[in-house]
Amino acid sequence: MIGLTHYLILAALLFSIGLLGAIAKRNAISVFMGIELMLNSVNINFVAFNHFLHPQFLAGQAFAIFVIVVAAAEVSVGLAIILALYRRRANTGVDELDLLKW
Amino acid sequence: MLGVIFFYFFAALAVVAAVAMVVTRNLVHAALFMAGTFLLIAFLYILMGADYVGAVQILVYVGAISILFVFGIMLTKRDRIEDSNRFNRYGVAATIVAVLLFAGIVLAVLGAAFRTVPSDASTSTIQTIANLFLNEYVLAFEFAGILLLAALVGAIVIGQTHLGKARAKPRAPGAGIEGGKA
Amino acid sequence: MSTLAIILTVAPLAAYAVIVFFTSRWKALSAGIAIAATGTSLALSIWLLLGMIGDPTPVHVSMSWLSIPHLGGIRGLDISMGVLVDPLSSLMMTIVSFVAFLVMVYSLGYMKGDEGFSRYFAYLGLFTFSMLGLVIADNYFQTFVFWELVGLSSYLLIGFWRLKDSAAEASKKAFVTNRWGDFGFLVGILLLFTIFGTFDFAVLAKEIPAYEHLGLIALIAVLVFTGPMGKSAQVPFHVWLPDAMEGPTPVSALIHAATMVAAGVYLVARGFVLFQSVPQVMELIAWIGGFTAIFAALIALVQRDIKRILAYSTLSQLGYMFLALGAGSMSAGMFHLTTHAFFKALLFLGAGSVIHALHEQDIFRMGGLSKKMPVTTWTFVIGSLSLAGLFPLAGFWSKDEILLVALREGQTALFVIGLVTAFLTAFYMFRLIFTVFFGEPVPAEHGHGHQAHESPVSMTGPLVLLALLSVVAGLVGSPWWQAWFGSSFGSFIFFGEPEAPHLDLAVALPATIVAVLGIGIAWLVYGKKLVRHEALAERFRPLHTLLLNKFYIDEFYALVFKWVMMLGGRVFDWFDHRVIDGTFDGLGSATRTSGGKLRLLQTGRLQSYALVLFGAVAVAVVLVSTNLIGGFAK
Amino acid sequence: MNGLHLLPGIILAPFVAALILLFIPSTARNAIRGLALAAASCSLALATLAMFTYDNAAKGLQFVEHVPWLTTFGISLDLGVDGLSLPLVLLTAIILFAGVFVSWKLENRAKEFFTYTLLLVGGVFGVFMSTDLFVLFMFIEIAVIPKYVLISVWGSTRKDYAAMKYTLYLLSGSAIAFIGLFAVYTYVGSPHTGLGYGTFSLAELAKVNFSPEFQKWAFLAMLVGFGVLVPIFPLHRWTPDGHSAAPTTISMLLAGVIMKLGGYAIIRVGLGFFPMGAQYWAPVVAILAAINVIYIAFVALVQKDMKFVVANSSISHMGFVLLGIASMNAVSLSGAAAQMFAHGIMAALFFALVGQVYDKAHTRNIADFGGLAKYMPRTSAAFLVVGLASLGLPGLFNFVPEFTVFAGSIQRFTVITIVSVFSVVVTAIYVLWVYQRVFFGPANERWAGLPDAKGVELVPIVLLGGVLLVLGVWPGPFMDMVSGGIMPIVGRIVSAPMGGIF
Repeated sequence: MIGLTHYLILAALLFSIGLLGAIAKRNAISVFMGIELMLNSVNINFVAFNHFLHPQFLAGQAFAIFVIVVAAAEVSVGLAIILALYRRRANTGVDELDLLKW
Repeated sequence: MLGVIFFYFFAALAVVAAVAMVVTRNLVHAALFMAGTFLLIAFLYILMGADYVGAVQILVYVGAISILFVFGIMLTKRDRIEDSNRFNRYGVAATIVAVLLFAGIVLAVLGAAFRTVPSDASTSTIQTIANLFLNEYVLAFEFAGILLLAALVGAIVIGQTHLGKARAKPRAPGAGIEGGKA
Repeated sequence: MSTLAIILTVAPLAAYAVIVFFTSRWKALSAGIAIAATGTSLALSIWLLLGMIGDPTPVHVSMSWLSIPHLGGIRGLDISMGVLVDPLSSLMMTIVSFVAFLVMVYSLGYMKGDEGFSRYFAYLGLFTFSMLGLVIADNYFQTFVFWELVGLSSYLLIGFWRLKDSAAEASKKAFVTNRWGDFGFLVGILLLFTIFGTFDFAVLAKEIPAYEHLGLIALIAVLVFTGPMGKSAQVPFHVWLPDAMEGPTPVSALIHAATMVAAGVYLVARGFVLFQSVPQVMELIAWIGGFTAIFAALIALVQRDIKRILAYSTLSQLGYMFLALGAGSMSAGMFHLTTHAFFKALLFLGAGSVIHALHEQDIFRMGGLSKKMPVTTWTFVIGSLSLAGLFPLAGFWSKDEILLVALREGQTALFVIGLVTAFLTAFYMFRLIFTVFFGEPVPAEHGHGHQAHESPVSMTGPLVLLALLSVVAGLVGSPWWQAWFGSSFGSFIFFGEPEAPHLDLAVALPATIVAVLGIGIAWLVYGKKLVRHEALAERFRPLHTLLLNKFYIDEFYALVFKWVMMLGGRVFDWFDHRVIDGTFDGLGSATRTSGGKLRLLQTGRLQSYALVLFGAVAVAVVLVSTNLIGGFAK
Repeated sequence: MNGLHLLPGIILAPFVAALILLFIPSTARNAIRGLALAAASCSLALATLAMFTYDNAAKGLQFVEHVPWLTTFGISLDLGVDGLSLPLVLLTAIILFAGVFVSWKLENRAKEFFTYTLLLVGGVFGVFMSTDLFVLFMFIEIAVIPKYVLISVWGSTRKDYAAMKYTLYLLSGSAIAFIGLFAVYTYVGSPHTGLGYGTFSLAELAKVNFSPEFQKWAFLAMLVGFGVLVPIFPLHRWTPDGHSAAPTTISMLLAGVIMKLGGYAIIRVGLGFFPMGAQYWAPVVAILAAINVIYIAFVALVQKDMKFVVANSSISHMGFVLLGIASMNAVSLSGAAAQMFAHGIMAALFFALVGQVYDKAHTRNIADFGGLAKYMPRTSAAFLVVGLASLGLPGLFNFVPEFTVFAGSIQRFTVITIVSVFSVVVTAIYVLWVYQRVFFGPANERWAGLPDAKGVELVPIVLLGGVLLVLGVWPGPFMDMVSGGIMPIVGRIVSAPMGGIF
């Protein structure tokens, strides 16, 4: 039978993959994709915990929905930032954005 | 039994799609794999009885966000799209960190004893969630709305074309301290 | 009686305050105030002295000045300020106010026209106050307080001509040298307090003889004695006194001949029980006195500056007094102090008269003054004879007494030293007299003979008065006085048993002979000029040089000061700047440097931060989940 | 108990004046300094009144005020003074008053200057008056911080370095003292060891029996933390630079009161609550005190700048306070407490005079001077008075506490005390040497035009010099008050078991 552990491990795997994408990709959009994946894996956890530990009370699902809302907002603003950045520097490479160093 | 098969099927596909999203060198492909992953995750939600969350997942992530990403890619990338999604210098280190983190979480999860409660996944959750949103979480709900509005306005303002141009204009001499630094 | 003592002490202070704050603009008025105040002191102290002669019971009052209760096993501090009028203090305050009064009168003439005239009289008032306060003190603490104030007035007066480098230097030297002595004095009275819990002379006089740890008492006695050694300029603290002659001459007469330098003698007499309880300490005092006596007399032989000769003579005579005290006779020491105060003040004032006339201090650029300044000359001669100890002048009786004591106590070596010193004293005084007052006047282009004139009455008056006293003051300590009145100096001021004076020919005869011999040789060399003194100097060149340079002790001290004190300062300063500052500044720059290096971690690249962040999270998760540092897993 | 509410008046006067100053245009110089003077006068008048209305027979805390503040943490704005703190309050008021006159002619940003100065002084008042440990600490910080600005804006000679050095030293000290503070709070709050509820009230803390081991470390924290303020060797190096760089008024406050905060806090908190810990560290403190006294006196001997001499002499003199603290008996502690007052007055006057010379001659290099007594007789006389006070001449107040400290400490640390007494010689040498080279000797024509002290410049001289003289002649009542304030602390020490490191 599929239990909580399966879902948690799956979420962990997706989270790690998303993390790899967020850290190790050059393109800002790609970094964003990684972050979205991480958010999604968290959502899996929310739903899974909700489903397996407190099926009567759907707080976990509600939170997942909130996360989705926030993620949507974040993506819209983030992509706008990337666009603005691109206009200024004609590039979307994250590793060249180091004005805040030292 | 069917649930088990479905789970492994969707989970495996989701992992494969996720890995493909990270490793592919084409940004457009990555976006497609991402959409796929989101879709598979939506199925998993439904598998857990979270039908409403799954629906929202499909609507928002697969429908809206993925499209936004594709637009973003189209609006920014001008050179060769086949080589648009490369790893940076942290590839190896990030892999190690990711594996380590995964291992740690797996260890933690396996070491934990959860007191699971059996449940039937057949009933609809929409009504319960609606009650939650309009009663207990009404404040958060409203704030979420405001946040969305703010994000909308923010995205429009940031994304305006003339904003970038205005900032790019040279400043009047001696008009400020950052002027000389940038 | 105690009220009178307080009034007579405070009067000069009042004069000081009035002059400094109100009348310094009007010179004559300021001088008048000071003289009036001191005159009051003089009159009252004579009144007290007469009262004491009539009824020698000590009068002692005191009031609490500062008190801190004791708690736990520690002594509380209880300091009182008091007045002790007894024969010793009444005599001393008479001497002080008398000489101070005469010096002030004399200064009217001597300091005429000086721009600091009012300031001068103010300082004299301050000095007189401090000295009288020291005299009436009934405890060591009070003594120390006024001891320091006396040092201050001395500092101010030596440095009176403060724009002169040498005067400024001399005043500082005097104060600092005295401080070395005071350091010992202070530690001594602190230890006394630790043991006995009081500073009071009367209480200590009862308790010290009963105290069993003689070694500790000896230590304290020696420490306390360093105070008198400094103030009375005994070897090795003698270096300041000759330099102190930079002050106005009347000041030298008052402070550095008659009164302040005698304060050391007075203190030893006051605290006699402390010293007397340890024979070894008495021995030490006697030997220090004896050594200083002959040591200073030797230096005086070759000095050319008239005031310096007198200064070394003062040192020598102070040595005599300590010799007497150390030999165990308080009477003899105090007696010599008294007579010395008169004739040495006389000599200094006489020298001042000469300096006033000639504006010159080198005796070999003077000569033949006897015609032009008869009063000065003859009073000076009387003073010198008294100092040389010629019968029946004052100096004879007191010096005789000291030699007698030395012999009686079996200190033959000290007796011989005393005799030799007496010879040297006679010689150097008459060397001075024959050179300055007799012989032919030095030609005008070298000296100032043509300007020489007798000083005004305000100056000669005190000279005559002092000369008179230099002749007769010794009588109070003579066997004759004892015979006439049934009592004498020794039965008025004594420690233990009253001492009756007697004339021992075995002492008086040799003493007179060596004095006459000294005068004679001086006459042969400097009066008759049988031998040219330059030739003598040439003959004994190394010795002469050594003496002329005062045994090089000043140079030695200067060297020690430079190499020990200043070097110490420099080393510590270096330590402060290099080691301590170096350490803390080093910490600072280490922080700064490491910060400078560490900030390179701030690459500005978001992903490197994320990498480190999640790396840390991953490690933490692994650690927690494997229970490596404790966690929830079973 | 006294019904007069004097303390809030004393402490609020500078704070309120600082607040009002913010609303005065910076061009209104007369209004600015008039207001500062009014605040200073108000504090001085009230402090003097408190001094004379303090019931010396009843002793103990008087003029008590209680305002609950952060009751959750057991913190309240408790004010009160006893024989230990009241003289220091008066000292602060006197120096502020004199300091306002010293800066009377200041033109450069006078408004900000007086604002910061008043803020600082208000903090100092707070330290001396508060009977709540937390508030006491808080006021120390209030007093310390404005000084950074005051030195770095209005200072001279390496002012940036000095300001930074001062601030870092003092804040490091505070950090260490704060560790002690929180340790105490935790200890008291624990039901096993303390009262079971957290409090900072000094009266409540006095009920707690701190264990010997705890006392040992708590006292060390207080000693090191507040020792920086005193300053204690080897944490003293901020002093010469800080004093020399600060403008005159600030040097006066720095040497006059800021250094006293350390001594006061060590006595009040360190000795008051951790007598056993103090006993344990006493030999160390005594040795450091002797080093302070002698070592720094030697350092002062070779300084070339007048202000450095005076600054070093301040460290040397504060060594007597430490010696008194180390000896821990009624006599030595009364001496230490009185020495803080005496040295405060003396150092303030010293700096005021050096400042006068510097303002006119624009140099403090000793070698440049000579014969100033001819042109500045009043300044020179005042300089002599304060110099003599510094070398411990009887008749001026400084002698009394020094002697008292010696009389107390020689009963416990005989050899160390004797070594410290030797400073009377070294101090005499450097003070008189400086005096001789600056004021005596052939008059240097270069200074012929220098005006003598007159007008407002005489105020600090007369006020501070007068205090030194009056108390020097008649110290009895003052010392009674101080020893009355010390006695409860000594009582706690006496009832604690004896024993030191050695």
